[in-house]
Amino acid sequence: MSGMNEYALLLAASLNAGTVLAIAGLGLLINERAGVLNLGAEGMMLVAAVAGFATSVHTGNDWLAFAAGAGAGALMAAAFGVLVIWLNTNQYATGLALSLFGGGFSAFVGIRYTQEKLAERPHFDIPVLSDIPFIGPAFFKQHPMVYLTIALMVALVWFLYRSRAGLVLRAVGESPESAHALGYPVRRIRLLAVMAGGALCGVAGAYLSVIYTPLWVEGMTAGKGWIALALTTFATWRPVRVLLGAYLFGGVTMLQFHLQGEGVELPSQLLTALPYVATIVVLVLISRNPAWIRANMPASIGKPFFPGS
Amino acid sequence: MLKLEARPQPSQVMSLASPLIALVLTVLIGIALFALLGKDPVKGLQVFFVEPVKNARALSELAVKAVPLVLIALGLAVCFRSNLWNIGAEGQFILGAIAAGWVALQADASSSKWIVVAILAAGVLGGMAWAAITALLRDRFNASEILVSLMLVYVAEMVLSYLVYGPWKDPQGFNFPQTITFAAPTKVPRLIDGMRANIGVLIALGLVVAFTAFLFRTYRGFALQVGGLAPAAARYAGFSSRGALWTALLVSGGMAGLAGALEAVGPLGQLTPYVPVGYGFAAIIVAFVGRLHPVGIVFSAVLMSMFYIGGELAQSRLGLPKALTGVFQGLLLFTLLACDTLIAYRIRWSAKP
Amino acid sequence: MTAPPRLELLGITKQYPAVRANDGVALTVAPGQIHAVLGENGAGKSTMMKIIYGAVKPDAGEIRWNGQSVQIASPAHARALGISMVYQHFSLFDTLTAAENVWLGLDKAMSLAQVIERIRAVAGEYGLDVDPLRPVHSLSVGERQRVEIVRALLTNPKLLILDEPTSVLTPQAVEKLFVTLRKLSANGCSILYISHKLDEIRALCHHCTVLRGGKVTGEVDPTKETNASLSRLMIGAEPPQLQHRPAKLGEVALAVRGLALPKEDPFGTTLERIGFEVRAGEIVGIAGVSGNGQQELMAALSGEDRRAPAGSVTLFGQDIAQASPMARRRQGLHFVPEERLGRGAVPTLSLAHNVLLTRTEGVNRRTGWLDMAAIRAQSAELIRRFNVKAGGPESAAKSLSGGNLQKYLVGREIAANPKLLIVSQPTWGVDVGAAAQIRGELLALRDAGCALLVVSEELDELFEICDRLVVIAQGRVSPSIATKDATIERIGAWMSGLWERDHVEA
Amino acid sequence: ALVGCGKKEEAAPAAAPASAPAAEAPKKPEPLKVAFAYVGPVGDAGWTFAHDSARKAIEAEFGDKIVTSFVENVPESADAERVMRDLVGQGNKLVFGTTFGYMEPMLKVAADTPDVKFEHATGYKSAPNMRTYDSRTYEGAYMAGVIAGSMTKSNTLGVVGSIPIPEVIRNINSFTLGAQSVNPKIKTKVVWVNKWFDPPKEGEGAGSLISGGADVLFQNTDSSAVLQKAEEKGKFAFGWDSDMSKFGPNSHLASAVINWTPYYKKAVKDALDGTWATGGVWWGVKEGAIDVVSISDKVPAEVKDKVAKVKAGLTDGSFVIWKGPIVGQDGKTVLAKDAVADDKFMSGINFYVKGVEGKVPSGN
Ligand SMILES: Nc1ncnc2c1ncn2[C@@H]1O[C@H](COP(=O)(O)OP(=O)(O)OP(=O)(O)O)[C@@H](O)[C@H]1O
Ligand SMILES: Nc1ncnc2c1ncn2[C@@H]1O[C@H](COP(=O)(O)OP(=O)(O)OP(=O)(O)O)[C@@H](O)[C@H]1O
Ligand SMILES: [Mg+2]
Ligand SMILES: [Mg+2]
Repeated sequence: MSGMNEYALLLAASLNAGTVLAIAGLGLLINERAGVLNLGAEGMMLVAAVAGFATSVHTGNDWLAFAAGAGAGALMAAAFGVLVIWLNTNQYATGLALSLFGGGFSAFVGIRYTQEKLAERPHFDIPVLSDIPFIGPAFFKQHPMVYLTIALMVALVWFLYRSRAGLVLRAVGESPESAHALGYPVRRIRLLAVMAGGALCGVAGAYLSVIYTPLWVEGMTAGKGWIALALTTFATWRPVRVLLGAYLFGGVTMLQFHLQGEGVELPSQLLTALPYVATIVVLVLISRNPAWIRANMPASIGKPFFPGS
Repeated sequence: MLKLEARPQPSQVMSLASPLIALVLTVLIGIALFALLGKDPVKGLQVFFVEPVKNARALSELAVKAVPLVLIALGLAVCFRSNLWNIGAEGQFILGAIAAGWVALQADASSSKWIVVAILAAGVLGGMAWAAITALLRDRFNASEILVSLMLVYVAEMVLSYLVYGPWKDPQGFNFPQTITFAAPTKVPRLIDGMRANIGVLIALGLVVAFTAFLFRTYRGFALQVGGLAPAAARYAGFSSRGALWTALLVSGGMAGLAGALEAVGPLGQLTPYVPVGYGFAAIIVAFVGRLHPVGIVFSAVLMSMFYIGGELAQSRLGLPKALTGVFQGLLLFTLLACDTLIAYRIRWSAKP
Repeated sequence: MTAPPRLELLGITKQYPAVRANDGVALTVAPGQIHAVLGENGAGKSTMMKIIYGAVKPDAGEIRWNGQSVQIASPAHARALGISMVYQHFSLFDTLTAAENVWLGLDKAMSLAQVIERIRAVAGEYGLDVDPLRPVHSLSVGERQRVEIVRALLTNPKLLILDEPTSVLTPQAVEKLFVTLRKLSANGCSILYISHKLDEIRALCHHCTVLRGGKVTGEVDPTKETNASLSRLMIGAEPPQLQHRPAKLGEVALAVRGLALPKEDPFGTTLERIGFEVRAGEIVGIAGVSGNGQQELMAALSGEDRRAPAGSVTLFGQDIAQASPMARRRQGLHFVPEERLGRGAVPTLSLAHNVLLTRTEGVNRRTGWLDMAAIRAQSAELIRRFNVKAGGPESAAKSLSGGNLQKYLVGREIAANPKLLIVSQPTWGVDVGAAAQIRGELLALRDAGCALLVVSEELDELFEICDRLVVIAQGRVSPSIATKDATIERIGAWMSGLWERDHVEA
Repeated sequence: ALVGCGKKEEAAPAAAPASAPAAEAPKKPEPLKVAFAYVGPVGDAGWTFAHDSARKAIEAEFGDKIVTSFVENVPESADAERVMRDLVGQGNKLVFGTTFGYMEPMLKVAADTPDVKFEHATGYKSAPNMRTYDSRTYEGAYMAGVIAGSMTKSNTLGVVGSIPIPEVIRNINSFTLGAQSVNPKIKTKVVWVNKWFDPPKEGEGAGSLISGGADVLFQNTDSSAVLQKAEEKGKFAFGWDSDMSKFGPNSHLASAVINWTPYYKKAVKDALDGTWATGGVWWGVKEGAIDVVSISDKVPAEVKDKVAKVKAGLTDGSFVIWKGPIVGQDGKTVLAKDAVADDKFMSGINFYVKGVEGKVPSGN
């Protein structure tokens, strides 16, 4: 009996672990669709994590904490955006700078929160559904953010492929020159996309520190921002795949612990490295077909755009 | 409002002045920050800019910190100039230390002094081998080198961890995760007795000259950079992009590996799980602040090391938290990137929006 | 009182850092008028159009629309007024469908379904065949232009601006376009029509404004002018005449046989069974509408793409199908690509450094060491010999104007004394004087016994300098025809891929 | 983990307190400068936090007789030596290094500065002016085990292990032995995060143990993440190193704490009195270095009594945790009946006792 239940809980934990990555990944997908690559995800998530945590400490309201995280992420992204979009600085270097700065800055402002503890929060059960055997514990006892993330994915699919604004966003990422010629404010659109990406990375960071762990510790993202960046590539910039990839990664993370708990005879270091190795393997499998990548990749990604008028 | 206007010609003056402006801005922000934290800004600046260079021992310590940064950043400069984004130098550093450590473990008290050469060579090869994985996956499968090299950092940490907890553990070490202390002949010769700076300083300076010559005086170096500046032009000229990919990644991997080797048989003298301390990541900033130029890299590595050491000193002297170092480093890179805009663009005041 | 003109420009001035692109320009367009704007490269035509379309803000001057003074703030504003524009360089999005591309150019809150419906309606009315659901990258150049025009028409324009619309069309497609434009004009829509092609202007337009150096230098009725008189207005002189000597044919320099290459890029063209020859001492021209495999063929010949089947490309009998560009250059094959910045030259590097892309005289063969003094001297010599206007060998490549950089790059390859020179679009975007100089250099090279292969989309240019012509269409190459036996009509028909029917004598 | 060696070193002659004359010369003695090098941030709520609490305690105790300072986040790398040297250069005469990885650098610096006293936590090498100290954390683990064994319903306990060194393995075993002393059916599952301090990972590890059926968790990592995960999932867990009860109002059963204050007081006193001598100590419940605190009201009184009895036994020496018969995971006896493990045995524990599942990572 516990066997079944165990797998249900493993699934539930994988969904939860994947949620942090999914929110950030979906955010990064937005700005990459507009042609901007922001390697600063890790830094934005960290600053947002401390902002969210501090907000939760002071207000006790998780939703305000998410909003604070989103705000912090968007602000960091805006700084990045202004440098990259208006001052034409190198996107790679600026993103790296954002990561480094975010790591240091969050540690610095977070010092006084390292001992803090957040208020109690209720358990999240969806009535009736959570009582279904297996399915209930696997899917219906999650924090609302887990479901919101799925809703976000659906909304993003609708936005990108069904709405005119999404079409404009894709057009800007495809050919900023053409979009500019048609009179679209390319740089403003890109800035908005970058800020949206930052905001979602911020929500992901806040979720990490407020719900997932829930603690503030310096450097607590431990590479999650980078994995979220990897997700967009191996999802070939499709929202559904970002979500599935995130869950897959969450699953591998939890699976390695599960295997350890089951006493599998492999060096624990190997198991710890498993999620990273899995990322590489999936990345290789996806990237193998360059035509596929090129057909899906926003053509202007990483390239500067400087309107000549 | 302010408008950017492309300069017909990049400004020579600005390309020299921009790092200085960036540094001044960072210092100004630093002063504001110290004042905000209620610390004496003069004392704060002193801790960061004077104490780390105040005497021979301080300079030696500065060198210990700066040498790995210079070595790794030199390799990264070649990589970045070739438009390859190896951000996994940390992993290559670890593998260099592991390979060097393996050779060092073979030595005993009777080994020749020259084993150091074999150790350093092993470090270079170890770093290259790790970078070669990235190169291979990029070459064969088109997998993003940014992500692969980065993921391999985590894997490298686990490889090191596996070795020092397992097969390479010191049998006399009460099961602590460490190898034996390497035999005496493996020690990299020091420059001055009693100070930790070793011949790594000379190696690094020699390589600065070599890399300057390679990048700016050889056809190979020229070809690599064309690949970075204008890939289509490189294809047109017939400069192999695969060649550039492999060269750049192997060179940068080898340099990171060399740094790892020097660290393992230099100040450490054994392998522990704590070999990696983030040099591979810091070197990325060093490379950019040094404008991807070998000589600039020396300056920026020294500056970066002053920040690190100053950050430690600020704790025991001023009671400031360590995180300040990261804030400073990030700010410096930001302001530098922003100031670099002035090289290619000029700022104009335009009446119309 | 007659109705006010549709559009009136008064004293429009636009200063760029390096040039005054428009200098006190005046222009008047009547309703239903097809108004040509003529001028050499860089005369300021596109700038003026962008000002009308709200994409560029003038520094001074006034725009009147139907007699009312207006400030056109943006393309969206222009479209709202009833001004539409088809750009010189298309503003389409490759991965989006035709309908989505059109939708992006509309301001009204129309749904995509309605847009598709309207496209079909307009396409029917003006004979513009467009499948709204196809992704743009799968369309031919002519079809893409139709998408652009449909997009412009769906806004119900009162003024349609077409910037060099025919430079990418076959002569037949040009005819079809003219039919559409005349229909529009008859319906009261004014058209601003930019072109360098004097014949077209005389055939289509009611009125013509000539620009030179940003200033209006004349207004004429083109139907009453000759090509020579228009040319005088445009550049102040008639273009210099080229000297033609009879060809002294030598051995076969380049032989292409059974060259087939699957496309590498999903948006590219697959080459099929290509075969032709170029002999020493002759110039062979490749005509064709862009996007029919020229790029792919050039890459296979230059060595940038080395997947050609062994034996399919030979140079003086040697198989070079899979040789590197460097190996090909060592054997005497030099190539000038159509993109100057970014391919022919590295924009940020100095002219001297750019010599090194194809020339290795300044490189020590054994050590790979660069002799910068020698390289600078080499660069200075090129600048002198080919009359390049540049600051010197240390100037960055991107600081040169298009024509001057092209002279430098062609010069770089000519000075290497090639046995076979392949040139893609030798005078694209180059003004008449420089173009004549470059063409003269190419002919001189031919007379010296070099084999030349020239790819161009400008038929006039090919007719002017080539001894024989082949046509490339849909990745296939036609049999060759001696230039003296060819006519524009015939080559035009071949450009649509229809040479099987009449290749008898070729 | 130090002890086998410490014994040996005790034979070495105590170094003459070189600083004694300096301390006598001036009328008003200069305050003793005491410095601490920490491996983590002072706010980790675990290991470094516990050390820093003790630092504050001695500051309060000795007042203006001493001045303390610290450097946090000192990597166990080449940087450690520089930091030590700088602390010495700043005039500190008593320097504490609080992690194993400082052993080699401290030895080097100690050799060059004979007038400075070095105190190294958890290591096994010493010098005339460098001694080692550690605490018997396994005693806390055992007492936590007693509580865990009584509180589990599933008879499955879970441990989030940091890094597979003997100290941690010993703690896992002791925890299991404690649980088995009240409930022989106990099984213990272990996951390793390979980090001392990585809260998200610790939480993930805890989550996987819970989904694996464990209902009481224990950890040897430095944050409160495991406790908080248990809180979220409605399971039980313990605090470690410091009192973490506030992080799990419902889940917290007790905190096994280390109290470094008694030792730090002794060390400072030794240095002030000029009685400082090298050696090595391993303090536990008896010396007041280890305790179990904040036992939850949910724990029945009789279990609390049992814990109190264990504590009393450890204090007066009447009770020994590692006393045979103890059977290894594979069923072989590792400690014969009535045999008492000496410190050498203890520091070499690299096996699981019966009841712990899985395999010791890279054990040989
Ligand atoms: N954004 C810009 N910044 C600076 N200079 C510009 C810019 N756009 C155009 N120019 C310059 O203004 C002049 C006029 O350019 P314009 O594009 O209007 O010429 P054109 O008549 O359309 O030429 P073509 O026949 O080549 O299309 C040229 O010298 C050009 O280099
Ligand atoms: N977009 C641009 N931004 C900045 N400067 C430009 C731009 N385009 C052109 N220029 C500058 O304007 C000048 C004229 O360039 P352009 O290529 O239009 O010359 P041109 O008149 O067409 O000459 P040519 O006949 O030789 O092609 C050059 O110095 C060039 O550097
Ligand atoms: Mg021009
Ligand atoms: Mg134009």
